[in-house]
Amino acid sequence: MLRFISKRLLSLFSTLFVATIVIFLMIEVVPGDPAAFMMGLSTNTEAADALRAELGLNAGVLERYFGWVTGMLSGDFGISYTYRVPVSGLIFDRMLVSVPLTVYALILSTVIAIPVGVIAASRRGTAVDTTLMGVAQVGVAVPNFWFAILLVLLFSTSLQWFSAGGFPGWEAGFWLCLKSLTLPAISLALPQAAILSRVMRSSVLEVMNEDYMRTARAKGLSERQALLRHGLRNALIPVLTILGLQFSFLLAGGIIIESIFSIPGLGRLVFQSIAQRDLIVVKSVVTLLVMAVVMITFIVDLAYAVVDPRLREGSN
Amino acid sequence: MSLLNIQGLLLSIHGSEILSNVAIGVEEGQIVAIVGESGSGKSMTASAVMQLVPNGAEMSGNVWFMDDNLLDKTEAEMCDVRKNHIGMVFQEPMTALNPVQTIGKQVIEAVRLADKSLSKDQAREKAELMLHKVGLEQTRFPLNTYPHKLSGGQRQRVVIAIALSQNPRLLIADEPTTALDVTTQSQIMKLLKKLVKQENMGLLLISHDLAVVAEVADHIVIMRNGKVIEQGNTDIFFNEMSDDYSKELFAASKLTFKDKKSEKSSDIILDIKNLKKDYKLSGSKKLRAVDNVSFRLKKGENIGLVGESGCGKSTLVRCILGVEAYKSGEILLNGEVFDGQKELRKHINAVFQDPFGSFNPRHMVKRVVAEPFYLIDTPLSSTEQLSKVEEMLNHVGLNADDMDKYSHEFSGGQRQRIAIARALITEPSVIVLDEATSALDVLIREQILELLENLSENLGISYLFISHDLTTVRNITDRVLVMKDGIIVEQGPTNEIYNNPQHPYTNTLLEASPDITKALNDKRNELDDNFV
Amino acid sequence: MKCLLQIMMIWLSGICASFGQNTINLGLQLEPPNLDPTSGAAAAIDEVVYGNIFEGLVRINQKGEVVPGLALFWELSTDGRSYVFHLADGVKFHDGELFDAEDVRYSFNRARAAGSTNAKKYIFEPIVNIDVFDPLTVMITLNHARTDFLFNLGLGDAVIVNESSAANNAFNPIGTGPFKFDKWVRGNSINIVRNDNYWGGAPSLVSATFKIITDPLSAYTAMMAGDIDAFPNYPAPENLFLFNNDANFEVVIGLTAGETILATNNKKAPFDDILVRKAMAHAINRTELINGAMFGNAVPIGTHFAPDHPDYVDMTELYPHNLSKAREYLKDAGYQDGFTVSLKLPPPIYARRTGELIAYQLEKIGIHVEIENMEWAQWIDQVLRNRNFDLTIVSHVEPMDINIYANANYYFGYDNQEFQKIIADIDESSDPRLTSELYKKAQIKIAEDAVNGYLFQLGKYGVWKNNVRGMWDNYPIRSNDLRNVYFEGGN
Amino acid sequence: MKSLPLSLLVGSGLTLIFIIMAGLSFVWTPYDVTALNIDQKFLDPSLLHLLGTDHFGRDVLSMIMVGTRNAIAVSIIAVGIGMIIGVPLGLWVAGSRMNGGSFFDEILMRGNDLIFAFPSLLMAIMITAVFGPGVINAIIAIGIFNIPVFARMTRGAAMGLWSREYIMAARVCGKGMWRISYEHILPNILNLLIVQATIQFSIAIIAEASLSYVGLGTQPPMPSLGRMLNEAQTMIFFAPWLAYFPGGAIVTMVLGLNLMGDGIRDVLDPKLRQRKGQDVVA
Repeated sequence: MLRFISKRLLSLFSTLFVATIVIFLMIEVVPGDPAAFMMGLSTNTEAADALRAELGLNAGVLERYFGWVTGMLSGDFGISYTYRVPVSGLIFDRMLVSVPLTVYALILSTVIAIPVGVIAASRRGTAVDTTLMGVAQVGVAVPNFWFAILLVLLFSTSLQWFSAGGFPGWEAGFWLCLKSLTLPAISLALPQAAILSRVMRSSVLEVMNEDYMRTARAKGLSERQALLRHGLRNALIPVLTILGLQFSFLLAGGIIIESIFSIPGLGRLVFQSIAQRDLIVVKSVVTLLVMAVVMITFIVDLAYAVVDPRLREGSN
Repeated sequence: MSLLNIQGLLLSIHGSEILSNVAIGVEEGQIVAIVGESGSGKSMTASAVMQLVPNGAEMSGNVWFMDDNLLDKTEAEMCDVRKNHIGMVFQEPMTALNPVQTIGKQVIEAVRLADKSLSKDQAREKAELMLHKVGLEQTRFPLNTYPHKLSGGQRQRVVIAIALSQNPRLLIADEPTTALDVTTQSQIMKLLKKLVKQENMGLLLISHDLAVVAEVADHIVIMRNGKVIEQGNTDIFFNEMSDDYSKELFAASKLTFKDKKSEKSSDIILDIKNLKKDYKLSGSKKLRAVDNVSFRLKKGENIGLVGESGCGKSTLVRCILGVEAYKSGEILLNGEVFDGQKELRKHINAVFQDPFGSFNPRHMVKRVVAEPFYLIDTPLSSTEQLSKVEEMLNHVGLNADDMDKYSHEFSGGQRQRIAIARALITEPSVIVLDEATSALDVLIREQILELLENLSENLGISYLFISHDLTTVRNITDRVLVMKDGIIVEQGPTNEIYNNPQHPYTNTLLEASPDITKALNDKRNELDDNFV
Repeated sequence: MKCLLQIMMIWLSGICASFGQNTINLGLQLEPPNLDPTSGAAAAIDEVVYGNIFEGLVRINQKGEVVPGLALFWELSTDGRSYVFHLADGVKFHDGELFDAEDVRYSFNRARAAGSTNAKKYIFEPIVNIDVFDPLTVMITLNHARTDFLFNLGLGDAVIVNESSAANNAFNPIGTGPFKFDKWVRGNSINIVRNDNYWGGAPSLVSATFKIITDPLSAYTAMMAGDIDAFPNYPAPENLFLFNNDANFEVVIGLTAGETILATNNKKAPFDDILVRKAMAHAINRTELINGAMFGNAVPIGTHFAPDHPDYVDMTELYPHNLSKAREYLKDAGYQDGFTVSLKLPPPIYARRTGELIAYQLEKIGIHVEIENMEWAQWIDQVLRNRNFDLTIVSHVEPMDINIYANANYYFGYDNQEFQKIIADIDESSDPRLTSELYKKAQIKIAEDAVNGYLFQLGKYGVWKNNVRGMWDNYPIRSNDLRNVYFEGGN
Repeated sequence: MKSLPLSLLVGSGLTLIFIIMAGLSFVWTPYDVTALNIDQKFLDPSLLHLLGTDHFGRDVLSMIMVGTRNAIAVSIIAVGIGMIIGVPLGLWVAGSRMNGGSFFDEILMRGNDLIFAFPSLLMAIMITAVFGPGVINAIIAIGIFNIPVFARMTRGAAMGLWSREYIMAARVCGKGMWRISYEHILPNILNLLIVQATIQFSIAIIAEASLSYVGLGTQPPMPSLGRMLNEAQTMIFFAPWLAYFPGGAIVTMVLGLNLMGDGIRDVLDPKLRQRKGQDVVA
C-alpha cells in the first residue's frame, strides 16, 4: 500500500511540475498586458509603463518562473495585477463558492444517477430501462448552459421559486446559500447525472455477468441481494473514475453556469482574469485546477485501492 | 427415492432447443458425471437444476429434488433450495469469487444464509472449519485473505467451501478443474470425492474429459447435442456401451502407444544452447523465466515440451520464434544464429492454442494462409500464391472453396487445420505447436494429432510440441522435455520418460494425468477391496 | 430550527417595513478592478467610489456642471492662470485623518509625478505651482489659462487622497465622501456604509451594496426578483420595455458621455482617402443602427461631441444616409468594385451588435467587412497600441474628449494641423465664449473630414424600483453619486 | 437478416435530417442569413418564418440550417484532427510497448494525463485568447482535446489485440510493428474508432456551441447555434423561441449522433459494452 501511494505521489508531482512549465509558457505567449488593459483608451503610455514596473512585469522569464513556483510552494501566489490583493485570498474566496457548488452538483448527480443506473440495469430490456435510458440520452445531449437558461425561465421568472442569481455569501446563512446554489447545481448536475447513469447501468450489467455473481446466486441470494451485496461495490469502481473526472470538470467547467447565475466562482474569476490579462491569477487558478485534477485522480486511485484489495499491493 | 431425478427435461432459449428429453438421476453419496463436448448441453443441464438459466429460457419436464419438482418452484423458493440443499462449483475459479471481499466474508455469508440461527462467532467458526475441510489451513489462509492472494486451485477450494458450508445434499460441479493444472486438477478431484463420501452428498460432475471423471464417477452420462446418448454405472459402462459416439470418446481418451520408426537423420535443425531469459519485476527483482535451457531438434524429429502454467514454456517458445529477445545463450536455426531476422524466419513457423484468436477476423482464409509469403524474398505472383494456398488447404484436409471464407465460418478443429496450413506454406523445417490441441474437444484433438503425424511423415517436418498435458504429446513425439520453473528437469526419449520417469516432478505429472485405463483399473481394485 | 428562522425573517422584514428602506442594492455590470480612481482608467471604479467615497475639490453633478466639492468656493485670477481654492473646514478622511490643503498638494503632486500611474496625467500637466496659504486655502497656478481645468478637477482622477492611506486605496479606499468603504467580496459585491461624520450632511441611505452582475440575463432576473433595487446602467436595452410595462419599475433613459464611433484608420489605405470615408459616412444608416443595435434607445450624433452639451453642433445631416451618393464617392476614389476590410470589435454588446449592422450596411456599397471579435486586451494591443486595424467600433466615454483628434499618434491617426490648431487655441483660451466657438469649429471640422463614422451617443439605461429617488439620470461622468438617493415612503 | 436496433434507426434518422439541412444550406436557405431587416425583428414563428426571426430580423430557421452546417464542419475537422494524430500515436506506443519498449508509452500516457488534467473549456478559452477567437482556433482547441482521447482508446484496444495469437502469427512471419498495426490492428479497432468518433463528434458539437456561446467560436455574420443562444438569452422573456429552437437543434443533433453511435456499436459488436460515459464529461 505504501509503495502504491508513493509511486502515485511521485507521478503526481512530476505531472504538476510539467504542468507549471506548460502553464507558465502558455501565459507567456498570451498577447496583451494587464497594464495597458488598465489604462483603457487613455493616451498615457507613460502611466502604463509605470504601472508595468509597479506590477513587476519587467523581470526576466526565468526569474519570474522561479519566483512564481517558489512563491506557490510557500503558499504565496503573488499579488493580483488588477485587484492588487493577494491571489491566494482571491482564489480561496472563490473556492468557498465553487467547491460547495461542485460538491452539491456531484451529490445531486450521484443521487440521481446511481439508482437510475441500477434500476435500468436490473430491468434491462424492459420499458422502464428504455425510458430511463432514453431520458439519459437526452440528458447527455443537453448543453448545460441551455438547460440553465431554461431553468431560469421556468423557476425564476415564471414560477419565481428561486432567485435567479447571485450568491449571498456564507455569512448570510447556510440555507440561503444552498438555495442560491440550487439552480446552478441542477444545471450542472443533470447532464452529468445522465452520463453517470449510463455508466452505472453498463457497469452493473457488466458486473451482473461476472462469475462471482453466479457464485452468489448459487449461495441462495436472490438477484437483487446478489446485486446489492456483491455487485454494487464492484460496479462502483468504474463509476468512481467518472466521479473523479466530473469533479474536476465541474470545478472548472462552471464558467458559463457561474456567469449565467452570477455566482462568484473560480470559473468566472479565471474567465474575467483572462479578459483583463490578470495573468498571475490565471496561471495560479489553472495550476490549482490542474492540481485539483491530479489530486482527485490520486484520491480516486486511493479509493480504488480501498474498494479493490487487488490494487492495494500495487500489483499488476 | 433419488436425491435428484431429472425426467424429460426440455429447455429452449428464444425458441431454439438446447436440451431435449434429458433424464439423469443422482443418489445420495453418488457421483454422477455428465460428459460431453462443448455444446452438448451438459452445463445447461446443471444450470437448469439450479434454475439459474439465461433470460428467455423455457423449461418443461420434471426436475425432482427429493420430493419437490424444482421446475414448479418460485424464485424465492429456489433461493431457499440453493441456500440449503444444492451447492454449486464453477469452471473459472479465478473469477468465481468476489474480488473485493475477503474469502472469510464470502464463506460466512454462505454459512449464515443457510443457517440464520448462527451467531457471528459461530458462523465464523463454521467458516474456518469449512476452509479447513477443503484444505485451506487457518494459519496460511486466514479469513481476511482476499481472493487475489490465492492460486486457482486454492480459489476453487474456497468456492467448494462456500458450497459445502451450506450443508448441501447435492453438489453440482461444472467443469471444476478444467482451468487448472493437472496436478491441481487431481487434488481437487480427490477432494471432491472425499467430501462426497464424508458428507454423503450427491455430486453431479460435469466435464468434457472422460478420463478426468472416470476415476471418481460412480455413474457416467454421455451427452451430445442436448441429448443423453448413453449412461450407466462406471464399472460396467465402458464394457457395455453401445453408442458409437461413446466408443469414440472412450477411444480418444484412452492412451495407446504406437511404435515409432526411429530412423531420424542426424541433421540438427534447431539447436538451443544455454538459453536464458529474465523478466524485470518491480524494483530490482528479476524473474528468470527460462534458465539455461539447451536442447537439439533433429530433422524429422518431434520433441514434446511439457510443463504446467508458469513454468516458462511460453517464454521459451517466444524466444525460439524470434519475437522476444533473450538474455544469453544461442538459438541456431539450420546452423545459423537466429534472433528474429527475417531471412531465417521461413524455416520456422507456429500453430497456437486458441483456434478462435489465431486469425484476423477481417481476413479471408486465402489471405490468412498466405501471410507467411511475406517472408519470401522473391514474391510469388498472386496466382502462384493462390495455388500454393490451395495445395496447403488440401494437405490439411480442407477444400479450395474454403479460401474465400472468413475464419468465423469454421469450427474449432477446422480452424486449427487452417492454422497448420498457414504454418506449412513456406515449407519450414520446424513448426512450433504451442498447445495447439489443448482447446479442442477430445475427438477433434485426435483428428488433428493424426493430421500432424501424417504431415510430419510426408513432409519431413519437425515439431516442437508444447503442452501442459503429458498424454497429448505421448504419441506424436520422439523425445520429451519436462520443464519446471524455467529449467528442463528431465529429457529423454518419450517411452523412457513415460515408463521410467527419473525426476520426481515428472512422476507427479504422470500420476496426475488423467488416464482412463489406469482410472478404471483403480476403480476395479477399489471394488475388489470392497468385496474383500 | 427552520421555524425559528422563519420567525426571525418575519420579524426582520417587519423592522424594515416600519422604518422604511434605507439600504440599497445596486446592479453593476462590470466589477472595478480596484477602488483607486487615481490609478488606471476603468470607468467601473468611478461608478462605485466617485462622489460616494472620494471627492475632489469640485464635483460634477448629473447635469455635467461643475459644483463645489471640498473647495467651497474659489477665485480665478484675471489671467486665468491661478485658482485659489477655499476648502471646507472640519473635513475628515474616513480613517479620522484631518483633511487640509496639504492633502490637495499631495494628491496633485502625486498624480503629476514621474512614475505616476494616473491615467489622466494630462489634467495636471499645466500646473506649475501649488501654494498652500493656510490649511484651508490653496492656490494652484497653471502655465496658461485653461477653460477645462476646473471641469477636469471634478473627474475621478483628481480626487483628494491622504498620504497615509493613498497606497492602499486600491483595496481599502479612504476618502472624504458621504460613504465609507465597508467590504468587497470580489466577484460578488462591494458594500459601502454611511459616513456619519460627513462634513456636508449625511446621506439618507445607511448603506449601499453594489452587486456585480456581469450577465445581462442575470441582470434582468435579479431586477425582476427584487434582488436589486436599482440598475444605474442596465446592460440589456432589448428588454427595457418589459420594465417600462411594469408599474413596479421606473425606466429612465439618459445619456452618457460615450460617443460611439466607427473608428477608422485614417493612416491606412483606402481610408486615407477622404472620399472613401465620405462614402462610408453616407452608407451608414443611423436610424437602423439605433433601432437594431440599441433598440431605439440612443441619440444619433454627427460628430464627436455629447449631444446634450450646450456647445453641441448637430452634424448628422452632413452626410445623410444615401447609398447612391456613397457609391459615387467610392467610384470617385477608384473603388467602384469595393474592397475588403476588417472590423475589430471589442466585447461590449453595443459594439458587437452595431458591428454586425455596420458590416451589413457597408456591404451594400461594396465594402466587404470581415468581423473580428476580440477581447479588450487584444483590442487595446492591436487597435489602440499598434494601430493594426481597418475599422473598429468603440464608445469614447470620457467627457469632453474631442481633443483626442489633435493627437496625430492616436489610434485612428487623424493628423490635421488645422484641427490641432483649434485644440491648441482651446487650450490657450480663457474666454468661455471663444472656447465655445472653437469647440463648435472643432466638431464641424472632424465631421466634415469624416474622420470616423459618428454613430450615436450611448444611452444610460436606468432601471429602478418605482420608490427609488435621487438616482442620476445621465452619466456626464461615470458616477453613481448616492448622496441624494432615498426610498419614497421611507422615513 | 438481423433487424437493426431502434437506436440506430432513430439516431441515423435524426442525424440524416441535420446533415440534409446542413447540406441544403449550401445551396438554399429560406432567407439570406446575412441580410438584416430590422423592421422584421422578433417575429413570432409563422408560415413566413417557420421558426420566427431574431433581433436583426433574420430568419431563425435559415440561421439554424447554416449554424448546423458550421457546427458539423467544425466537429468533423476537430474530430478528424484527433483521429489523424491520436490513432497513429496510440498504435505506435501500443506497438512499441508490446515490442518491449515502454519509454514512449510512458511519455505519451503522462502527456495524456497532463492534457486531461487541464480543464478543457478553460484551455479552449485560453487558446482562443492567445490566437484570437474564430473557427480555426475553435477547431484547434477542440481538436487538441480529441487527440488524447483517440490515442488512449487506440492504445488500449491495440494492446488488447497485440496479445492475440494472430498478431503473434504475423510476428512469426516477420512483420514489423507498423505493418502489423496497419494490417491487423487498425481494421480490427475500426469499429471502436467509428463508435468513438460519433461520440466525440457529438461532444465536439456541444463544445463548439459552448465556445461560440462565450463568443469564441464561429464569428459573425456566420450564424452559430451557440452564439444564437447567447444572443437570445436576454430576449427569452419576450421571444422564447430564440432560445428554444437553436437549443433544441443542438440537443436533437447530439441525441441523434449518440443514438447512432449506440446503434452502430450494437450492430458491429453486441458484446462491446457501453463505455462512453468516460469521455462525455469533457
